[in-house]
Amino acid sequence: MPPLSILLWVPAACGVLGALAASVSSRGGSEPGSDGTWSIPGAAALLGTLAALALALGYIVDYKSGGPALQHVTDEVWISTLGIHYKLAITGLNVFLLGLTTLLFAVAVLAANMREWDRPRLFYFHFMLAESAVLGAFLAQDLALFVSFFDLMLIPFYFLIGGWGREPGRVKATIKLVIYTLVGSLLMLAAAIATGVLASQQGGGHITFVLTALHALPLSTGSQEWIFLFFAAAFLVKMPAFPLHGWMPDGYRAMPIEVLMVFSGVLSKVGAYGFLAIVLPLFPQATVHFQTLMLVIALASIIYGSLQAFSQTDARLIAGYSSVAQLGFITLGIFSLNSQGAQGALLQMVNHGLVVAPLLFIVGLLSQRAGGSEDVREMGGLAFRAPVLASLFLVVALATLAIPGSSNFVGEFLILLGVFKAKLVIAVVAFSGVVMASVYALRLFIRAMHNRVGPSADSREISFRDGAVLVPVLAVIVFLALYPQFALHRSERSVKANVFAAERLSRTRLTLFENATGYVQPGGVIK
Amino acid sequence: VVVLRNPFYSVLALVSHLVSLAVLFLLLRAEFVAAVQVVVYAGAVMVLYVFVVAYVGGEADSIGERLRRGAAGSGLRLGGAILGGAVCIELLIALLGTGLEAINGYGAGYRVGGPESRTYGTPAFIGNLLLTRFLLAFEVASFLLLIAAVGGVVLARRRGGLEDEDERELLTPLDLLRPRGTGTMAEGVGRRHS
Amino acid sequence: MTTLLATAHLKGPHIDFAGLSPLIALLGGSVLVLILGLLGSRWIRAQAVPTLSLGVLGAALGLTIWQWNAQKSIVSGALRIDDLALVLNLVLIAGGACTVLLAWRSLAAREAAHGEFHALLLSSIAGMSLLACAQNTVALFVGLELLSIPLYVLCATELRREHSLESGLKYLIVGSVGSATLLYGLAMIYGATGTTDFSGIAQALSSGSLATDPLTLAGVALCVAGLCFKASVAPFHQWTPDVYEGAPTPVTAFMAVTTKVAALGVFLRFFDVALISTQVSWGPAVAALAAITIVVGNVGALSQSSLKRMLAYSSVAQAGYMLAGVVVSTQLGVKATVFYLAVYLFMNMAAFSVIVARERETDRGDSIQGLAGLGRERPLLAWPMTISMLALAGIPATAGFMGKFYLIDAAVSGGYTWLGVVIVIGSMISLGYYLPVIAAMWMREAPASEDEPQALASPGPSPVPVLAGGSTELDEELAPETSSPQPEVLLVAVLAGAATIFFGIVPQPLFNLVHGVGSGFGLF
Amino acid sequence: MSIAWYLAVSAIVFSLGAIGVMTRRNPLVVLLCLELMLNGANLALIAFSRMWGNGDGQILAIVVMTVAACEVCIGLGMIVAIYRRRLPIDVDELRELQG
Amino acid sequence: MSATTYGWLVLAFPLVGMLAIALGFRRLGGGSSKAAGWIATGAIFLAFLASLGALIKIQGLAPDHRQVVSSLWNYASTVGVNAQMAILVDPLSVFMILVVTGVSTLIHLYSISYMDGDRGFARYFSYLNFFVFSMLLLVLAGNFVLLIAGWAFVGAASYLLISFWYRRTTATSAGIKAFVINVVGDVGLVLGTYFIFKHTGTLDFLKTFHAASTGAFGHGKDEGDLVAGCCLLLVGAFAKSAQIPLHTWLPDAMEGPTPVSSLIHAATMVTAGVYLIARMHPLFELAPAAQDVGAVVGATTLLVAGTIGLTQTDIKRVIAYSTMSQIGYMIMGVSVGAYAAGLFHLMTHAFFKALLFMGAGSIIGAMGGEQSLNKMGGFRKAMPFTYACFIIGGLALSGVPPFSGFFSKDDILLVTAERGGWHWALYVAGYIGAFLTAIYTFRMIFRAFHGEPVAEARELEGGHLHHAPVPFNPANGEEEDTDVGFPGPNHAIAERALPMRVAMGLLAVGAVGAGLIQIPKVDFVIDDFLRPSFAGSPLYEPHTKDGLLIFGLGLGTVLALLGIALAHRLWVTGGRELQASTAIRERFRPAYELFVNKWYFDELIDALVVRPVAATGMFALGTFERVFVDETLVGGTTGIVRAGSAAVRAAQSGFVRYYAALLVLGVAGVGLYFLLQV
Repeated sequence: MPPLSILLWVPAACGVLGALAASVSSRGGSEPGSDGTWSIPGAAALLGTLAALALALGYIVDYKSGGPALQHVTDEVWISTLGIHYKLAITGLNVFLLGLTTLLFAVAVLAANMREWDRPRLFYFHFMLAESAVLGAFLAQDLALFVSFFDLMLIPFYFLIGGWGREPGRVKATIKLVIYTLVGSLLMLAAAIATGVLASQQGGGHITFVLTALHALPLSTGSQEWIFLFFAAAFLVKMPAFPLHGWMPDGYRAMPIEVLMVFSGVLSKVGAYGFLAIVLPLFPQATVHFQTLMLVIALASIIYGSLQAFSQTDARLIAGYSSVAQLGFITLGIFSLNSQGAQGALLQMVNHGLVVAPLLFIVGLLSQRAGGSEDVREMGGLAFRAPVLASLFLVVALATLAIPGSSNFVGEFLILLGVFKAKLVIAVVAFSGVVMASVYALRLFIRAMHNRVGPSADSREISFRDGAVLVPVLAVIVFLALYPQFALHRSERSVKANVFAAERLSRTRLTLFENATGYVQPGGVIK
Repeated sequence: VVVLRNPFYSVLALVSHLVSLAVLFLLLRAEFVAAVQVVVYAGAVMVLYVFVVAYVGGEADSIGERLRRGAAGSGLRLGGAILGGAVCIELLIALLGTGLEAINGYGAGYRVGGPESRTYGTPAFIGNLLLTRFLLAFEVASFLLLIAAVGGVVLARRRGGLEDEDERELLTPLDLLRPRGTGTMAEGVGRRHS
Repeated sequence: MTTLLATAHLKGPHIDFAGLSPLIALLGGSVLVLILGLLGSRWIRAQAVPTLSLGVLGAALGLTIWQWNAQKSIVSGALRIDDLALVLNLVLIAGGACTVLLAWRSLAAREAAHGEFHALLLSSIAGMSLLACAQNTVALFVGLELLSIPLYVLCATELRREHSLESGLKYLIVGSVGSATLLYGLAMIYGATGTTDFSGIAQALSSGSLATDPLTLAGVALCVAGLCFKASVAPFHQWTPDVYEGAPTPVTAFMAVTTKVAALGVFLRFFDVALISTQVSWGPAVAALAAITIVVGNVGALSQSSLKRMLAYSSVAQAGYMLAGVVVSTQLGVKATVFYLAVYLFMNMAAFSVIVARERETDRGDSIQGLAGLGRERPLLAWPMTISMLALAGIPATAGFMGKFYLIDAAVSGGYTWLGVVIVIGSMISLGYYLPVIAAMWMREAPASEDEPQALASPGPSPVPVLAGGSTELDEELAPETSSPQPEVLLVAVLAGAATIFFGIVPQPLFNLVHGVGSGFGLF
Repeated sequence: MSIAWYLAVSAIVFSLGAIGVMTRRNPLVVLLCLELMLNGANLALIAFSRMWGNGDGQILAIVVMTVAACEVCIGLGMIVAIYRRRLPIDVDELRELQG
Repeated sequence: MSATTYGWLVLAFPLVGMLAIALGFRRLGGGSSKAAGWIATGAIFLAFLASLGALIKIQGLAPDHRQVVSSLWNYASTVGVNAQMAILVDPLSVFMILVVTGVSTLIHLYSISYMDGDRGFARYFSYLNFFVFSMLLLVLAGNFVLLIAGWAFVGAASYLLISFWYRRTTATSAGIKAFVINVVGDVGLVLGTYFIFKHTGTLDFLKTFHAASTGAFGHGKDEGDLVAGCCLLLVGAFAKSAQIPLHTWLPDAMEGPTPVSSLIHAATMVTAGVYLIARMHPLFELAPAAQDVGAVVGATTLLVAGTIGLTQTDIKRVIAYSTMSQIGYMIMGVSVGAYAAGLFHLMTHAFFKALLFMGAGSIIGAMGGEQSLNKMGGFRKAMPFTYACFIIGGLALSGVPPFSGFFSKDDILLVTAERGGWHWALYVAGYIGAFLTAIYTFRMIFRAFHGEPVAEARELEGGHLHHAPVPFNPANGEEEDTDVGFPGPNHAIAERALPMRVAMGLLAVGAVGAGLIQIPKVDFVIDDFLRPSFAGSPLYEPHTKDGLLIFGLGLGTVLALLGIALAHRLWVTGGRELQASTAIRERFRPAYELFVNKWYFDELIDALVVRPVAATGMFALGTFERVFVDETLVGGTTGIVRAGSAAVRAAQSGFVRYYAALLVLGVAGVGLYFLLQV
């Protein structure tokens, strides 16, 4: 396989090249992307995303679940003075998230190509930059590098939303969103630097931010705790988790649907991924110390998100709040602090990304058929003239509510099993979220597809291109539903290794499982 | 200086203050400094002041004005006085509270004795220092005067579109400045401008 | 200089002209420029003078580089030439060069008959570099004044603009109070230690109970106040916004960058060398000041309508950030501060050059709304502005991020973690005013018709004098300038922006540059 | 008279100058008050220089005088310019820039 | 081919059928061609044949090797969880797939005619196949994960079919209601699984049972976790099998097409709970407390449902409530250990209840979509075949010998009685239920077929099938919008459609004769066949007490006949105007109100769960989000910052003297600080 840097920078490069090509070419890159003719930047972007997707699939196939924890490592010294390395690697944690990212970006760009954009060169440039940044955040094996990409991610989206978002309140919502999320990220920046510095001070060595090196230099519990809180702030805001989701409604309303697909599908995962890949192994004591707090926050997110989701009438926000709830589940799994929960959380990250993106895209399609409105009260009875759309939507909806037999269910099953082990009561309460999920998912489906025909509804079948956007994602959903083990066995070892420290610390709390067979493998598997 | 209403009087008060200060300098056996004080300050600079005051007409800020200026100004007066007092007290505490017993003595000159103390404060002494240890400061200071002259010119020069009567008023003070301007270039430049 | 040469052969000290050469170049250059400006024709004044001053700066630059990693005290210990001094010189000269370019066609330069303008500029730079390597209090004070006095004038050069004059006078008055304070502080320290040499002071303070003597401490306090004033640290920052807004934009750019450089340079030297043994007492105080500054600056910058004013507040905040490097008084801290200073140059120059360009193009001056639609109309201006805003906000892949990173690193490893946190909180707040600027450029359309100032919240000060009628000949003298393309301004903008990005991605060269700056000090 | 007295005087002078700057509105007078502050400092310098018996203080004092002269020059220049602009000679009237 | 291969085939056929129809629905066309219907029926029939194959194979094995597991691939086995894509073929599952595929085939056949002309024809059959697939997956699942998957799939299928006519708001709301309640059941199931997994550490059925028998839960009975787990499993069973209090979705589910009601909500899906308990018997036998819960709930349900059935007027709902009560019998049976009897009743009930629904469908067709008993009457001559089927089904339901229901029901009650102790109460309840059953069943039959023929009936006798002038929704009478097909524009009745007649006929045969395969003291087909699945169960032995047996049979017969007689007295000889029944209604007004309002269960759930949650949601949406999230968190912080900004700008007054003053103030402050250092 080629080095990871290629995967990382191909999208951005294509964005730039597309812009340049368009600006030199006679067409000026401002051709409409609609009705079959591709704008140069759009085409370039599509190529880039597809290339990245191909690479990512290659890495997934090539991943050796028995191999070392870090595979395809790229390790260059970036800034020797600060001990920052440009270190990328594939781990069991990020390999599928890479696949998810590239896939969603590919379909989002495809979807974007169906519309005519003002200033297409800039648009696709930012879009591709965003993909590179997200990939970087997933790939980075150096804390400072991760933080850099984590912050950088937001900037292209700032431009995308602010420049091409929907009135009203586009700019305001954008600034709110970016500030809100960057606040967390900056706190994390301070925390990250502190981590590097304090760790190296205790280790007595030269300052370093390489994760593997930091694992070897545990921090004192005291500093771990505030650092943990800062990291948590960043990740919880990004997810978003209740009550830090204040930016979400406005932001979701303002985003163009194609941008929203990737934003909601991928960016929220970075937060969860950060918890799993950074926080748990680096700050085990603090993690255990704040476990209950985090679990409660997650629970609140689940319940609050679900409540909102089945009270909302704006289809987007239904999707948005549903992802608040879903990410609540993911957080729950991570902070169950055992391998079942974490494993489920990881799987659920992929699943949720796979589910929410097509859901949002469908919302877009629905609004096209409901006279531009995204209010479910305007919709209704759309199924009859669009059976294919209806059935695709149905599959997505069922996957959203994690119907058993879907991969989402396997994820939730593992998550809740983990929580069940850790905190029985919380697991029991969390199940109410499962029930409510069925309510809001079906409510959305019924309000849009069934019942009497809505006032301004004018239903029609989806176009071939729409299908081209939806079908690949659904194919992956179905595949994972049939064979989740495909993802699970690749991630198992990394997950165990990452939760190992925290799990061992929290083991003292859960005595009631000591006798249980099958799990609590002494020592776990740590490389 | 501070309380007098009419700027002109203030200037005169300042002159007297400077002279008395020069006396103190003498008492501190800083002959050269004292001399400079008298010549330059009390002489040149203050003349400059007088001219400008005369030029712009130092109108006193009358009671009425003060009332018109309203509470803010008066409040500031009070506050300013208080602040100044506070600073003064702090400084006194600092200066007198110091552990250095020397400040209660009469200065090094008497104790040390020897040749150094005899030449202390004389122009030779100063010049010596100026040309050796503080050569740089000396040069730069002279250059500073040049710059100041240029600046003054830049600021007060006549310009198109601005009516003005005699700009001579401004330039004379510059000439007055010149004699003690060590930087000879300052003269030339100043001239060419005028 | 003549006197210098005259006295050189008699019993004066050994003078290392090599070490002194940059300074000499600057001072002499300013005189040359001045003279050149005097001999007549308009063309010479408008074109040759700036060129010459660029040449002078180039010479100084060359000499500085020639002096590279020298470690010596010259002119009988009045100055010290070391990496710190040289690096700061580089920054200063670069800043000066940018300013010259920005001022090339500016009204201010014309008003102050180019020669004088540039002469003042150069001498001010000289003062700064003097300050940067001052080694005793006398040189310090002189350098400070040599820095300030030309600036007072420069601020006031656009005499037709009331704002300009006002800012000049304010700067003069408050500035003089500041320097008087500093002077008194110096006096007290002198009184406490009996010497004016930094090394001597350090020596005296390190011995015995002098470090906690009220006299010393009061002196330190007054020095802190005076220098904080120069570095526009809250609560001594108040002159900053007014002066920045009022002064001609090129001058503002100059002040914004170089005064910070000089002030922090002397901060580093004076406090981390001379007063290092009182660090226990001034460390916390300065840290507190830094925190206050960060908060005040960032908070004040919110909801400003004038870009210059906003940048003024932001520069206050930045000063707070940089103080953090001083506070910790470690090698790392010194490096971080200097690094940030260098970065700060690029970021601000990019922003200010864009403002200069805009001021000349539109009548909407420096108002933020005036930038609406810039991304569509003039991407070449919009990008540098965007980059600089992002960099000032400390976004990754910009030099600003690296600078903050380094500063926080220094703060944390110096035991001032809370200060690091304050820094990030400050940059959170700062997002609140940097992002809207970007939004204005990229996300808002330019108002349909330019001739509707009421559409704007507050039209900024206009270069054409609105009050005290600018004469007709002046106007047609202005006419060709207003709409002319400004290659040099664009150059500055693009270069600075590019540098910001470049050093954000490949900062190592800059790190290597500042690597040695702390070495001169007795810090660990 | 011990040095302390001189110092006391200098402190008082300095503070008086400060008060003046804060309270007076006529820029001329403000400049005068600045002079006062500088002179206060000067006195302290001379006194200390006497106390230590070395000349540094005096040198600094001379430099200060130069500086003072320069400041006066600039200040007066500005005042004249302001006067030319027919603006009121009152620092409180100069508050276009604020907020 | 081994038994498991047949098992996989059984799963494969419906799946293939579903996919074929779903993908090719355009070519298969809507109502015009019936290709979709035939494909679907064929698929299910092949599945039926495959189940027969499995039956033969399984019988070919030695009795103690009749539990065969086959795993296709590794579904999800990680971090201690082991879930294979595995099926378990044993007599129990074979028995179930036989019933399911058999009845399903007939109902598919019936549907071909019944749904004829519906514009969702192809969609209907793909749904129906999907349902059958899910049901088979449920019963064949070899571990909890697959069980839960099938469990949820049947729920989804039932949702889809209930809201099949999705322009009816009543249908969609009924559908979501059913689905949500089923999800509650799933949750119970999952949680129960956790409790069991916690101790056994495996998800595989056989491993679990083995672990349980070898004391994974400790060796006593009623271990806390086990009881909790079993009770939670019961929750799942109750939700699926419409037991109190999770039964409210079943009557509403009658919104679906009638064949759907007959297949899903009578014959197969709703009996999944019974299957579950039977499947989990090794666990339940270790947790008698849970068993008792199941038994009591079952008994309660059969009584309550019976009483409600007495008062309903919607013909389908009457049958639905009778279904509830019959399942109550089964649940009670399997909970007290009458596994064979319970499953036996499951089978017979599948026959006669499906038959009754089909008949009901036929009548509804004749009524042009009308379902209310009040509007029916006198179809005896108009629809002889339907009438006959109804009679047969009714007799079987009421348990009149020798019809099938007679044997199975009495078998359950017999075993219950043998448990002795307080189980006698259940025994009595069972017989009261039987009496009620007879009454409401024949109330329905008499009111529909006897008495004066109504207009539609006469029309039909006249040889013309009535059609409603405008199609309308029988539930709320609102007019349909017609671009989606609704209960066929051309209504089908058994008398006219051969497939329907065939299906009903075959079921009628089953309803009559199915009881004969297990007659007390004569033959024990079911017992013997199922024994391997229940090997080692202490409760699984043939009955002994003959006296009790005879008494039970007699009592059952008498009560059934009494009930029929009473119904005849009230609704036939009672005269056309039903004075008699009206009099009784007036006599027991409160009871009537209680029954006719279904014991206010809907209102109760509404008040306890739905309204509070919805209210909270609206609060969160309307108030909380704005006040707390936006104003307090976001607005609060920004407000503070803005205030600070205002303050700073106010300080920036523009008075240079203020600046100087502040400067001096700063000096004073700093100086003070430093002096304090001394």
